[in-house]
Amino acid sequence: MRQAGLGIFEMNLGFEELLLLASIVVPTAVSLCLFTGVVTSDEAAKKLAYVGFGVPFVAGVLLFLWFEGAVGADYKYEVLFDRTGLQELGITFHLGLNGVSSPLFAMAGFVGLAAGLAAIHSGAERIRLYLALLSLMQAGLMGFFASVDLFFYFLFHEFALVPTFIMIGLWGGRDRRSVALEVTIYLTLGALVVLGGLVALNVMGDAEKFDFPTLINLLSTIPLGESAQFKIFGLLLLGFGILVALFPFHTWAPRAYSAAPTSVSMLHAGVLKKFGLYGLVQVAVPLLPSGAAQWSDFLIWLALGNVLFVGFVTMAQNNLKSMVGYGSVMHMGYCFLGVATCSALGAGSVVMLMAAHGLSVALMFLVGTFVFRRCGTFEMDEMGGLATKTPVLACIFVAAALATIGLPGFGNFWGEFGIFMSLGEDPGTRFALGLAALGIIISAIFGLRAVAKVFFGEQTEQFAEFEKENPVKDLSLLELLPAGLLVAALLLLGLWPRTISDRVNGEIGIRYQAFESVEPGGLPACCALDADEPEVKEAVDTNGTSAEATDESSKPKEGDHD
Amino acid sequence: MILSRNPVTAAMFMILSLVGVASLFVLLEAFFLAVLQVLVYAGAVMVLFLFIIMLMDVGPDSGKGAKLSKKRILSGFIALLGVGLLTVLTLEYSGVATVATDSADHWQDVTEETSAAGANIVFSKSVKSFGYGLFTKYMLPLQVAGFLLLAAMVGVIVLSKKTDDVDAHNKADGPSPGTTNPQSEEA
Amino acid sequence: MDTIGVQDFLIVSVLLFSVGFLGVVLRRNLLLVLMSLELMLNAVNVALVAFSRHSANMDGSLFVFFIMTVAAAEVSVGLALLVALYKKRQSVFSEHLTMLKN
Amino acid sequence: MDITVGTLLLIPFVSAATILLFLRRNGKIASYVSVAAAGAILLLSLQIIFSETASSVPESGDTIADSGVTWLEIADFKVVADFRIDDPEARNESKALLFVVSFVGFLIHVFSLGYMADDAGKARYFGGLSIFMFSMLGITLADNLVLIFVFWELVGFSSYMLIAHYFHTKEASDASKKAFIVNRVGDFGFLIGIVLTYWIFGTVNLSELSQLMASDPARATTGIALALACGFIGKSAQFPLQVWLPDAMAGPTPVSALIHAATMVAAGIYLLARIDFLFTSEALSFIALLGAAMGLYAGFCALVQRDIKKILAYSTLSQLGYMAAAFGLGLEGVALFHLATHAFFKGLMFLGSGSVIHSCHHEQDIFKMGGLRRRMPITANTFLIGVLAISGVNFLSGYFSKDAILLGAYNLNLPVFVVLYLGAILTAFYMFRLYWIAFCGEPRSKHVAEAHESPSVMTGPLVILAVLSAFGGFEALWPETLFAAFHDDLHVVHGMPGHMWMVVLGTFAWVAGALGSRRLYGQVGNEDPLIEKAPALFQLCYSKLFFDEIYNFYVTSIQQRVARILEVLELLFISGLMVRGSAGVAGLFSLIGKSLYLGRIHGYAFWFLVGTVAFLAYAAGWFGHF
Repeated sequence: MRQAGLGIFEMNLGFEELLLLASIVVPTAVSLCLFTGVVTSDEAAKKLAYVGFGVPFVAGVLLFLWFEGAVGADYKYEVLFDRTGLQELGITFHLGLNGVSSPLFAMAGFVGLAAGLAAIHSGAERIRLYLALLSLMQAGLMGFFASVDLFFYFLFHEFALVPTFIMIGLWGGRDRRSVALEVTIYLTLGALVVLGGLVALNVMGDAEKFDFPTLINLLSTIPLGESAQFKIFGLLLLGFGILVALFPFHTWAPRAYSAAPTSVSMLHAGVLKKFGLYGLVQVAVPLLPSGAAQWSDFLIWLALGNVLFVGFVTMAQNNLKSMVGYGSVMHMGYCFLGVATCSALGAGSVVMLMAAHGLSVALMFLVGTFVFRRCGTFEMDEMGGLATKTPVLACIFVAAALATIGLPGFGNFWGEFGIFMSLGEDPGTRFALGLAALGIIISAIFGLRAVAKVFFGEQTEQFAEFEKENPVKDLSLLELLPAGLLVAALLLLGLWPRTISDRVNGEIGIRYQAFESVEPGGLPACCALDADEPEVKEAVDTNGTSAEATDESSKPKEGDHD
Repeated sequence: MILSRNPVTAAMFMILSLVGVASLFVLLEAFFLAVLQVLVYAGAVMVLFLFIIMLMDVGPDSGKGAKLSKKRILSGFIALLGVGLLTVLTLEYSGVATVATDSADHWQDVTEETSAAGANIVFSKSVKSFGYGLFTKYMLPLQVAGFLLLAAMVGVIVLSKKTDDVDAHNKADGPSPGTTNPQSEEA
Repeated sequence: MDTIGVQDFLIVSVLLFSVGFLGVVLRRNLLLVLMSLELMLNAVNVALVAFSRHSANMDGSLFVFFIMTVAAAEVSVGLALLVALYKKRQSVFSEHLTMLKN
Repeated sequence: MDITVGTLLLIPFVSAATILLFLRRNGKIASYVSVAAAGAILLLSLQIIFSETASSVPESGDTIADSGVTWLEIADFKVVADFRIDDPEARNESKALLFVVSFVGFLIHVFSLGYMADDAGKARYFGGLSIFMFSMLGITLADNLVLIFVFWELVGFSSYMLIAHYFHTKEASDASKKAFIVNRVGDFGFLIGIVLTYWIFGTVNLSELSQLMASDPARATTGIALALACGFIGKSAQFPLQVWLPDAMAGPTPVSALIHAATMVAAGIYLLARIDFLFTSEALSFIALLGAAMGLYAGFCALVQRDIKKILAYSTLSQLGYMAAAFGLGLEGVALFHLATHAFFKGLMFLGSGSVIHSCHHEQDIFKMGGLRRRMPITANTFLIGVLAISGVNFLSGYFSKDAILLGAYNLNLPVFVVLYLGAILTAFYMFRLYWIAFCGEPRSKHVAEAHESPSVMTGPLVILAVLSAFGGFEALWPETLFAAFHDDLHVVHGMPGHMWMVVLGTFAWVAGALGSRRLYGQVGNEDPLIEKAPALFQLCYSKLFFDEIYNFYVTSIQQRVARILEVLELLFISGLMVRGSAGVAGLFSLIGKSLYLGRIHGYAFWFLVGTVAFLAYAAGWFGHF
């Protein structure tokens, strides 16, 4: 890596670098202005908030479009600031994007703008404070995807997390106090464990700098011992698992999402929750390949718990918002499955699914709120027949539901499909393929059930009564804008998945190359049929006849999984 | 001392025991400390105590709390047990500490001169060695102790002044129920 | 034991300490509690001086000096607090002073 | 990807996008856009079918792999959007289906102009049709299992959207949900099959796969074949996933004609034909038995239905069973041939029923119709041609295709033949029953008595389809490129013994069916005469072997209950015991700690004592030395 320079900034900041910096600085500045009371009128605050959410969006999109594969541990648009006061500990302020983070960075900009627009027009009380906290959150979200340094990666996450707690506590819905408390304790605990894991990684690796390229250079040449990897990965998995709502630690998520104000749910479920998965894909698995492989079997079972157990629980939900909350937890299970396969395909698909899921779940929460405004309730049993009155809303809701279900044409499909593919790659995980694929039925059931209950059929009496006092109108342009933004992004990912996959592929391919070479030799624990793997792969690649013998030997086993 | 009902009597017994301690110091040839003990404790501190006793006009313990309730007997019993345990332990500990060197009864000769070997200042009868120790090795603690005294002085002044204010405030407000001190209600 | 040893001083010290402690525990009058505390400090002083003399080291005696200083400060502040308390509560009995609870 | 193929797919896509984005409130323009798109598709596909360049196939495997646009690439998984008009076996399966889809699709678009003229959701309807055309063409042209799966899901979606057209009725709402979910169950197996295929054979490209299998047929496995066949079972509504198709009749009738009779459900057969090389003999005979059983079962169900569309729906199920049986016997050319003829006559009958329903003010109960032959002569006569064709009346299209299946079964698998033959008699029986009851006799309700012939925009397609239903069986009338798909297998059957015997049996089947039903249903009232004559049979058929009940029981009593139980478990154990429990433990410690703070000086003094004692005890070595 580069040595610390004399100037404050290591390199000349070009326009791209400034844009990257601005995507974090501008929302922070907006937030500060709103906090300190520089802006006194609500109108001006809203205008300022447009800037606060617009700049990250523009930065995200532009940097994403301009991005051309940075290779390996190299980042693009680097901003390096050495004099943090903590440089003795190896902590530097280092921003940059690579193939994995740039799509997620763009996604954060998208969801942020949509959530910001929704917040600006939400008519919440104390709107200035609300916007201040939300734009602080946005700054944190942009920040952790753009951080190269692991310390700032974590710090920005906390930046985003703390406003979440406050906003749930202040603007939340039903029993917000207890929910805010539960979420705070849960997530702080998770973050603490993550921090422990990251520090352990740094200390055990004996790295002089706390940033990712240093670590990967170091650990790819001298990997940590097996048991150290096992322990550190376990720590990171536990921490990230809590933050992403892995199966037994997921109970905070549906409660939080159903209590939180819409914009917070959008940002948290859509972007902030991806922190953990991003950490696993970008940091934990490539740095600790053998640790990941040792945990993989266990992780698969937990992830199946997410898909099946939480999936079934989702089917039992009658409250639209908690259904969306549970549904998002369920789909996190797919992401964990992709991580658990410890393969480039799995990891790449996880990134695709993360981006698409972030958009779709934000959209789901958004349209859920639109429905709430029209029906006055989140209870699906009390709704019905809304489609006759609000065709556009129905259209977008159906699009959101179908995206969640994983219909081709929406980005989610490619992510899920890739993860299924990665599960099928290794004969040892094919049982998981069979079980996980049940999820496509489960999500279809609850998604369509919601559509049918809310929009189809006849109007219920409660709704008819509510409507007498509150005439139902279709989406206004202000409401349509954020929703349309998200739908368009989802469709783009679905119709041309290479917008993401090309960028991800370049990065993941290199990142997991080292990994793949470690796995088959070092680890008997991962799966019994590992020995066959290299040959099977060869058969796939060359499509030759040499590998047919091995294929035949594994054939009878395939039949069992059907 | 601790058994007497009347605080004044107790204070007198206290002075007696303090003087006794001073005599022990003399026995140990720490004359300066003995003088200090008498001056500071028996002289200043106990006089302060007696002043306060008289100022507050505290009579002998009386009322129902004065009687030996079961609870108090029990607590006294436990305290005795604890103290006994403490004694046994101390003796055992001192046994462990001193018998090991086999010099429990061996007293070294004491000189008049102030001498020091490195950081170790040799015990002597002279006041000079006190001064030497205080202003060399224990310079910083001495300063801190001085500062502590200053702080205590300021604290005492503030305390007595503040309570006056509170009193004046209470009196000025009169007996209106809204402003009565909530803590006294609690009590 | 024909001569007086360190152990004998220690016994005196422990007894003084015990008497002080019993005073702290058993008496309800805070003035007496404060006095008992002084007694305990004195007990410690005795032990310290004894050890100091025994090991021919000035440090113990110097500590006694500091203990006396601190004790004096403590007594003055303690008594001031007591007076303030008395003015508020009209009592110096410990069972009346339970505002720390809850 | 060929430019023309790209354009072909782009036309309906653009049409759908335009309609959904801009023409939502403008149903009339939307309908014209959609119909124009369908017309353009027809022209373009005819051009593709008959152009020679498209059929010139690159022979070597490398060029096949490199053709097409890479759609997605992550690590060693690559999705190539490769579309191909025909496969290397040069059987032109895709051309045949392309013709059926674009031709029948266009006619149904035209018909819809009349049928949906007064519908409020016209734009939505035509947008949906365009999406459907897009995805159906996608299935037809895709040369890659992943791609097929993508379009497979999309047809499922458009079917969902169109079934839910009358979403304000509970029936349509439930039916659409059911259709999508049941299809998903099938897709679940299909998906697993695709993933396994990819990793075991190393490719999902059909051309490559077929070359691979041709070089080593022993690599086929029953497991993968059956997993892939799950897709067919879901989409073509075969056992045990047949429940969604009759319910899907809640959608508009032209949709039923296009999606749920002529094309989408037949896509399952097409899929099987495309992946035939992956099937082992066990898998094939399983499919054959499945299909034969469906042929008979659906016939019995159709026997007692009152709703004109449901009768046709069960008949579709039954005919799909025939196709599956033909495929299972190894005669996929015959299956495809039947697919084509079935598309004609079933499309015809559905459109005919649409015409009837349209003019009878959405009356669908055949026992309330009657005498329509006089009021709607064109509809009735074309419908009759359809009935004759499906019953296998000699020298009509159904005769050639169905009797080819029967003859094949007779020679290859006798039990399948027996079942299919019984099904054939039943087919004639219930189809004529429909005709007798609905079109003959006297009108039995007010609306029907006032019915009049539909406008020419609706009768036109009927006539064209009737012509095709009548003459579609003659090989000479088919262009060679199209018939190539059927040619080989038909000639195999042609070479089989027992022709005359088959003609006699076939003729007997339809004559018996027609006369039997005439006897039973020649004069009917408002009730089904079968209820009195054979109550046990009626009840048995009416119950449809309790499939719906079993599924309902599963959904309401098992699935919902399990979901509830799991929710309670989650609230009780995970949220309650683990999360709250750990909070409780922390709280307990805090309570213990709090209890030490009595607020009395004496209490603290005791703790002081305890601490001192413990410290001294430690120093004295009571706890052992460290």
